[in-house]
Amino acid sequence: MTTALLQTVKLFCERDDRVLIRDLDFTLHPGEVMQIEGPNGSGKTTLLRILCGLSDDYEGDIRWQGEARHQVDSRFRSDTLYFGHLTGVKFSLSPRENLRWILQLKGVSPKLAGLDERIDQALKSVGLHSYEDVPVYSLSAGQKRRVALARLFVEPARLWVLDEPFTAIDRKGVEQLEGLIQSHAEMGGSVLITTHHALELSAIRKLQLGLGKGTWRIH
Amino acid sequence: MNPKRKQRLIIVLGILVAVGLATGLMTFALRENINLFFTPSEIAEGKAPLQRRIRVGGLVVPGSVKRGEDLQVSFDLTDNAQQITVRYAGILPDLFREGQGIIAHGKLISGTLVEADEVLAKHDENYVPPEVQEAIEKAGHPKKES
Amino acid sequence: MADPLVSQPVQAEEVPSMWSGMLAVMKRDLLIAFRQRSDMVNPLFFFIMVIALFPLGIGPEPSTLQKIGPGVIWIAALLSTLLSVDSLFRQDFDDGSLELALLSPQPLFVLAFGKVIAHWLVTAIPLILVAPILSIMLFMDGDTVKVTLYSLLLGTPVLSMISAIGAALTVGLRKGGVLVAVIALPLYIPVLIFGTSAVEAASMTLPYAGQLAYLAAFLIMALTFAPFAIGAALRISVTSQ
Amino acid sequence: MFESLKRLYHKFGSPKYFYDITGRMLPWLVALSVLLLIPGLIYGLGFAPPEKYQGNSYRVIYIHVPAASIAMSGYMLMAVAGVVVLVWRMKMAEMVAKSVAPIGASFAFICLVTGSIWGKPTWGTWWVWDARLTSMLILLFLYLGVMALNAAIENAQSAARATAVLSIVGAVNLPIIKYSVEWWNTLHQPASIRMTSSAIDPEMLYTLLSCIAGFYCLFAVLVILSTRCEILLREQRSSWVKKLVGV
Repeated sequence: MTTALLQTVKLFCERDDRVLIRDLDFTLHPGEVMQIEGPNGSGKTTLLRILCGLSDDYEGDIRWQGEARHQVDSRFRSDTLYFGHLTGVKFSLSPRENLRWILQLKGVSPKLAGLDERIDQALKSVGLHSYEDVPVYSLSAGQKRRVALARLFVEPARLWVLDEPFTAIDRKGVEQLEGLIQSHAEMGGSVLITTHHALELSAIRKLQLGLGKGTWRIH
Repeated sequence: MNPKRKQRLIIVLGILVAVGLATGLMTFALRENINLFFTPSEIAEGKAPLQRRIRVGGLVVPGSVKRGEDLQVSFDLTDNAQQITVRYAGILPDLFREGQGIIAHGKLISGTLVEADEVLAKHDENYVPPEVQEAIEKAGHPKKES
Repeated sequence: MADPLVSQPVQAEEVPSMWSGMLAVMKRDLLIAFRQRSDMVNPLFFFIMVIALFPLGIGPEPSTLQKIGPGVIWIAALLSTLLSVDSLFRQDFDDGSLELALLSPQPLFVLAFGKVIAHWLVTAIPLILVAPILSIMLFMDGDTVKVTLYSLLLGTPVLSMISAIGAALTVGLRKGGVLVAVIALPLYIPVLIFGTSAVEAASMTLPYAGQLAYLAAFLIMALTFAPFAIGAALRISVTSQ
Repeated sequence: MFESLKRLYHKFGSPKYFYDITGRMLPWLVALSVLLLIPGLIYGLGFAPPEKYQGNSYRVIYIHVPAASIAMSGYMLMAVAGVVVLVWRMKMAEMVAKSVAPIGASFAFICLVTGSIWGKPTWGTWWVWDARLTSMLILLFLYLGVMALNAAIENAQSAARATAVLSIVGAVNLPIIKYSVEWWNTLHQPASIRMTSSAIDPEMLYTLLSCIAGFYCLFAVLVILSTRCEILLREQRSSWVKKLVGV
């Protein structure tokens, strides 16, 4: 029995006088992938933002490895990767500079041996080979998205929180990303993901959010 | 020591040092005469700049108020050590009277002659404005009890 | 070589040093500023133009200009800080890097501090460098020019810090610009008073160390406490959208 | 002692309790402010002895001084409520802080207007850039900034948190602003506003004290009324409010 990575206890959230989530109890163990589903407006993004700490408009408890999350905040954050609608990619910087900065923010020392090679390798993995040094604004929308996705290859985090990661990604990219999620889970990482895409993963649980009454179902 | 706690300690120490430094600078600054307030003694000693808007504070010397034409008025100011003359054209405040502590704003024309463009009096007889009081004490005279 | 399609995270430090976090933000912002030079140049032009307008509006008599010079330079510096600060967090907010900063293990005030310092270097330093020339154009002389420089050097970081609080509070709002001014301007007053007064004192060949000491004290206090307020404000703005 | 304080704190943190208890306090407070204010003002404006030098113009003091004092303490109250909002996330403090801002600003405005009415006969001008007047003006600006920020943010909770940060920053700066302005222009003497017991006639003093206390009660009444409105608005879907308004 492994300890739960992330756990919610009686999570309650309302937005603009509308209950989005009522009494949500779920546990995410290492190695698990949880897909959050629901119609538009059911609060998928809100739930992800609450879970990764971008919103504190909720009631109830969130636990990280058995401890209250707000008490181990900095540990939680160094072990979580959030990939949202906004990617945080700076258009006037190159992909390499962007990744370097995001990693530094995460606490990776800029002097780490072989850091640049690892970044280049990650960029190569997302198909940005030979684009490492051009400014991001000259890339296509899909490529811009891929700069951010390259984080998944190098950023140290056990929990991935991915909000619609497949937006603007071509089919080959989607397959690759699925493989990446699968291998992350196999190595003991956990993933929370929202997508309208039918994921073809071996072990996946689904959290279905209802619209309007805060209902939910895990299967 | 665990690194998290060490960081916190550094922050707290940093704040303490900063507050100390700021206090030090403040105390230094408070000792400087930065508001261009001069006493009659200082003016007599030639410490005040000529032709600049300065502040002068003191007590109006009884019997020294001379009124001229067109609201022209001149009077002497003292800190009980030295006297200077203030010239002013305009309506004096209601509370202006001889023996009163006042603050005049104006330029030092020459030696001990101040051309004021503003004269302000205090409101209450028992009260001497702190600057005036300080000036009088500086000149070696304790506050007069009325 | 390992399979390139598998995540191979690099090693992060367990407790990342705040210093390197701040430097990382600073370096990035400086790099961006040098690539988008208009952010840097516009406040400077604004500063120069505002000052150049005064002789046109008031008249070119040297004695008048000399008298209002310190005030004019300071108010122009204040307005140009206000003008440039609106974009300080807005870009980061719009592209999501503020979210990343919030989720980083680094405390937010450290990152905010780095950002404000970079912003000051980029917008205020050029302004301070041209201030002596402008003050000569306003017929100020000798010591006055020097003290103008000192007072701006001590005062503008305080202005940056204060306006950053306003910018952080309004970053999520559509009409941030004017609101920042309404919020920040009253808080500028002490800096304005002591800044102009230092220059005025110097122009009268009076001691000005006192005023500069006050400015230095404000600077230290602002550097110490404003980052916490900026961090808290950013957190509120980001988490409440 | 600590436990009972904590209990009291939690009680006041509940909007329903606040609504109930202030509902019961309100008539008393209204009565108290009428009892203090009406005689105080009538006596002060009509019957108290004229001042030796200023004649009757000093009578403005009976409005001016209370207004100044309330404007200042109102801001402090707002900042303290801001701390409670940020540290303990208390909803009641959010509502109180929001209600205080416009009321405090009004008192600051009254203070400025009466000050200038007083300034005309005493100094010969409606407005002087005097330290006290200027710092009261800046206080009004600070209030306006807080109100503008509050109005600009739609979500009530984040508006409350943002204004909390701003009012705390303002409160920290207020002494610095006040000091620097005072240093900048020491035109008039503090004596005109600060009343030391020796400098003021007991008859005037008691009238003034009655006015101050009365205006404070009035301030409390206004804040409570406005907060109660805010409670009803924010809690409109809770069962107790529905029952109260009979839906």
